[in-house]
Amino acid sequence: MTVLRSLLAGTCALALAAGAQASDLKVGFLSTLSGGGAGLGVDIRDGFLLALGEAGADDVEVVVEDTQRKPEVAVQVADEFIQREEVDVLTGIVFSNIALAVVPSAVNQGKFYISPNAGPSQLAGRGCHENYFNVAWQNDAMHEAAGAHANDAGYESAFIMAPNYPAGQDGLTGFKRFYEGEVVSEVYTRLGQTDYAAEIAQIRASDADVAYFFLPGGMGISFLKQYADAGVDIPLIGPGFSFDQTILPAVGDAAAGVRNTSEWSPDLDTAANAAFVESFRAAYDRTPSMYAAQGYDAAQLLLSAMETADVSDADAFREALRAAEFESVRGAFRFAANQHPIQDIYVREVVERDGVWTNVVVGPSLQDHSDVYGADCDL
Amino acid sequence: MTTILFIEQVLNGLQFGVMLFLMAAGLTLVFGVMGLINLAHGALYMVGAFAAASVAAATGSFLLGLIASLAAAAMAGAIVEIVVIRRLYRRDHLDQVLATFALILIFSEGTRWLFGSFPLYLDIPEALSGPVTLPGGIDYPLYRLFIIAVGLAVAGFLFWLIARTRLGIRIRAGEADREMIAALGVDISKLYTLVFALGAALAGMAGALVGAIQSVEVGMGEPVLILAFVTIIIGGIGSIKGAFVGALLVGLIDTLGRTLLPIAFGTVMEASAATTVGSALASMLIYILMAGVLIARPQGLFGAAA
Amino acid sequence: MTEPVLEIRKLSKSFGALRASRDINLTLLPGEIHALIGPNGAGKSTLIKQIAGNMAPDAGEIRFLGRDVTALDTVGRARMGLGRSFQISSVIAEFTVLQNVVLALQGARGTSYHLFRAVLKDREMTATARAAAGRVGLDDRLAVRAQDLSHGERRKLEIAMALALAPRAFLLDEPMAGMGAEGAAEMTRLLDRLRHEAPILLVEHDMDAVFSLADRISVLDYGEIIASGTVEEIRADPVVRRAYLGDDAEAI
Amino acid sequence: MRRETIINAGLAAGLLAIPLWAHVTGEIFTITLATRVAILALAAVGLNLALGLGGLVSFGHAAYFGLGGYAMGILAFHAQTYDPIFTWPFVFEGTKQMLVIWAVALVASGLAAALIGMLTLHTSGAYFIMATLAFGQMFYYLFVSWPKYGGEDGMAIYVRNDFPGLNTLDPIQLFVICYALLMAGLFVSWRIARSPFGLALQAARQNAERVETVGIRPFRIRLAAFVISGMITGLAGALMADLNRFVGPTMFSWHTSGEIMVLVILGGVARLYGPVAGAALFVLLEHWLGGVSDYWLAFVGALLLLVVLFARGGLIGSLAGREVAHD
Repeated sequence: MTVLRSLLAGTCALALAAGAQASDLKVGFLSTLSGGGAGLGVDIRDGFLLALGEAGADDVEVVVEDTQRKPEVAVQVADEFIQREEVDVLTGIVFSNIALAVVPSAVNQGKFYISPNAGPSQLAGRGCHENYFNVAWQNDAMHEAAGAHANDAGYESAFIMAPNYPAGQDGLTGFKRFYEGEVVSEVYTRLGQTDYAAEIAQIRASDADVAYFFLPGGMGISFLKQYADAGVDIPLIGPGFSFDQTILPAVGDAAAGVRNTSEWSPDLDTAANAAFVESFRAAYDRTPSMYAAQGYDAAQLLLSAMETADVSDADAFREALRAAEFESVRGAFRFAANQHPIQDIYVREVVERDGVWTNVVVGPSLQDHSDVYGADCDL
Repeated sequence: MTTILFIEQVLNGLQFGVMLFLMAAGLTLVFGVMGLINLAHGALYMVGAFAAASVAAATGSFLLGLIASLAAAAMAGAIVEIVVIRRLYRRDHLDQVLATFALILIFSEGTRWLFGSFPLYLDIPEALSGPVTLPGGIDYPLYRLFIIAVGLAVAGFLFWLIARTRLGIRIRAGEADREMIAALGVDISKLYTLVFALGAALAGMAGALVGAIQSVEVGMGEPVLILAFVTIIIGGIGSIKGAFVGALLVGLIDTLGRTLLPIAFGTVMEASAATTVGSALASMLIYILMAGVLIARPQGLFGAAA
Repeated sequence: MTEPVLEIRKLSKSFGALRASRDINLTLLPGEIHALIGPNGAGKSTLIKQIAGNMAPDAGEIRFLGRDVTALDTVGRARMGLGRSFQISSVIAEFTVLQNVVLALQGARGTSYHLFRAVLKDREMTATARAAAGRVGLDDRLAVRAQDLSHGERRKLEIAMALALAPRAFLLDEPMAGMGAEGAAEMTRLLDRLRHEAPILLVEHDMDAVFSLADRISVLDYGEIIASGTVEEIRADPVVRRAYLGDDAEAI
Repeated sequence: MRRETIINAGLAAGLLAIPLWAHVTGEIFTITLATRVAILALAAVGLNLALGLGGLVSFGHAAYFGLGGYAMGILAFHAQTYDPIFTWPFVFEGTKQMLVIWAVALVASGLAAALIGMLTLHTSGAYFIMATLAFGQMFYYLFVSWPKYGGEDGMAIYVRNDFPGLNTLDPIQLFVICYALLMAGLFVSWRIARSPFGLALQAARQNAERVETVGIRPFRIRLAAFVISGMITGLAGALMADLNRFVGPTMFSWHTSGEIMVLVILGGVARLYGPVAGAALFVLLEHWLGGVSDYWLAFVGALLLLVVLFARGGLIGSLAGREVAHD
């Protein structure tokens, strides 16, 4: 098992100096930090640690470990966190499948889990749990917002495409839930596929008003480059994942002007966000991604709860988390009954700014949006 | 499906196949001459893509990037051959597999250490970007046509190299009998390094060419490596001709299967189920083809009988 | 007249333009040693491979124990009782002498799919294997690995393995190859005794051995049997003298 | 006593004693690690049978490991939903009983090994390696794109399966189950190595032509060994799924095949306890090296390279010296 341990540098010393405080909290941060998808985990971690560092949180100890994007490794890491490190809170997971492998067992053992990314429908609906808090989004949110945006933009027919895996199928379902036009074709690609010539040919032939695609990570990079080169004049829209700061520099102008949906954007006009983007750039010398923002908010949520309750009193701590008394970088934020966000989802556009490809907010897509699965949750 | 779309998909399959050929040719050459099975071939593909991306970013020239990919992959190949591979020729396949598996880990993590965890940017050069209109009114990306042309040119070059040049004679002699060629006074270890570097350069070039239209990231070589193996099994180990035919078969079947199967299933079942089943089956098509070849001709289509 | 144990009828095999076997007819009768001689490249190895089942003939028929075995593979022919030794010693290098012979025994008995019985704890089996090893004079080398044996001992081990099959016919490919005069003499005595066990089709270069052992000799040249007969007939045959024995004829 | 025998006994005793001691002192995680060692070792025992005795360099054993895992996942999933797996030709219900799950895992992985073996065992050398690798990868793609059983997400089984008379949620009891199965696997492979079958298998590795001439078909012997090998690895897969309470398609990935093979090599090919030594070393390395650097896998690669180049007997080989003839 990977034991990548990064105790917050100064934190440790400070905690020793101050003696053991009553509100000491131990966080197990498990994330994808090596191999494919490592960029996302690294951003979540950096955002998370940035918030703790800014707050001078000397009573929080963080243990960081890599899951290599393998669910079975993640399960081992979680076992270690719970059995050996005896952490109070777990967080950090990037991918839904890993969350599904780790979260149910962790929360059943009385640990808190705060999701900084990944909101599988199972955990929002029947599988919701009082110790599970999602500070990012339910998986469908951005797809639903994209469906709504497609209506607003007046697209009457859509070609939709996603990888053939559960998140992909959920994504297209989410899009269709809000989209009112005609879906002319629904295509599932292979997970990890790198060549989209065949699909692009189908898009060209479909004559749809818009093509909606959900291809996270490297798949999105490949698709966007190839789509731009193919010279198809059907406009694209996508969820924020495919246009995130972690991949935009690798896509370059191939993504210029594409509309996408996200709960956050680096130019989002809130005071908290401006401060976050500036200090993230100062600390890490790059523009933060949505993932970094979510990691930052996860830490803020944790800190806000610690101010009013001690983690040793689980019920009080849970109430404190539920209150979500923190200033989210995305603006208004509160939890629905199933402890998933109620938040605004924005439409963004990819632009080049100061030599860096990034997103700017165009306008809201869905306001005070929450997921449909909460109805099945007994909380 | 219209005829135009079908022709476009055939071109796509051809382009994919030609790319696979560049990978498979290096693998099969190294196997044919040295009897070595090299799992790290995919890592050399990645090296080529990263070299191209970083040089292109620094100089702004895709051509320089492409040259850098050839040079970097060939150099990495030569170093690996001299430091590690050379000790493995007399070993069994198990040792070769493990050592080259170890090399994958080292290359992947080393690249991550050098370039970070984020994908790199590499774009199609201005002159080759955008679609062209082919006879029959098909809009097709110029760059993909360029890849097909490069792949065919490399194939032609390899056939010429093997059949007509002194190096080719030595390569063929090396395949036939290592001791004989040593007896002829050819410096066998230099020949091996050269062949290995040649295979590596082909992989590196494939990585750079594909990197311009895909994501340049760590681990990008592994799916291609598996497909190259399938290609070689179908074509026959050690045969350049086999690699060529196998690569085109795999490229065409995979591409056409992906588009045609869901449509075919759509005629007998409900649309979204058809896409799921069709896609699942399409991802297995080439393996089914491989199984068929293994049953009918275990030595591959162009392999020498065992 | 007795039925031949092994009978080869009009066997032909070509490699491109090279006709390695041309219409070969050959019989092996009970109790005899039938020697097959011929210069290098005459097609002896090709013929042996076809008889043993490693190579399929282009035309012709091979009958063993009265049955057409042309379509049967090596394993099938071995199971019927064709005991073979190789031109270049072929034993299981990392196995001991005893393990090698036991392997042959279990092949003959078809017990190779027993998963849980300790093979070397089977007393009857090891006793039989010891006896076979004893027959070739390897009884004091049972625990030695085959790779550590001398060349001559490995040749004997091959014979022991063939013996363990309780064969109905032996197919021995140059058992004396590479042996010194003393070893060859010892092997000659051994083969002389073996013929009572089962008839031997013997391919051999050692002419002393051939002439002292063989009941009949067939001469192969350019893939063709150019003469066949008793030792005396072959010695006297002018075609053989010219084609094969050449200048050495006087020496015989 | 031979030195290797002493080392083996030490490994067996150590693997039992450490978790028992950890149980007494409450170091639960150590027990989990030991359980992982036992399960990985069992998977490698399976591969070692094909690889070590038979010389069959299978780079596709992840297929059996994954099938074993999914046998557990699918049975437990249907037990959770009360929906039979199939109703024709007979009704087949899901179950939470480990014994039934193991039986299904053995049958499924055995059938897959038989099928893949029949297709690939006619080839040899590099062909065999590449073909097994490719077929393993085929299973990966199949399960990734099969939405019913979680696709790429895999399936989480929230409650561990039952074993009669034991509480499987208790780490030490689960460990004992896995340890007992590892010992059973080692016993089977020890008996096989000494059986007529084992003799024929090892002979076929060294000299297949000779084996044919004594009337044994190497193909059938190898196929049988391949099937047994796959079954043992499949059983380990079912156990791993129960330890993790999760199955996912990464169990099928070729990295898993590579890892199982690395275990065998680190420990020592064809050594009875090689897989145990290899698994223990691997788990410890993961633990130690992981703390050294983000790029710890590069160090694993370097170590593996050194072992392959310079220490071919693996851990047991270095400690026990040259293998002696089986007596």
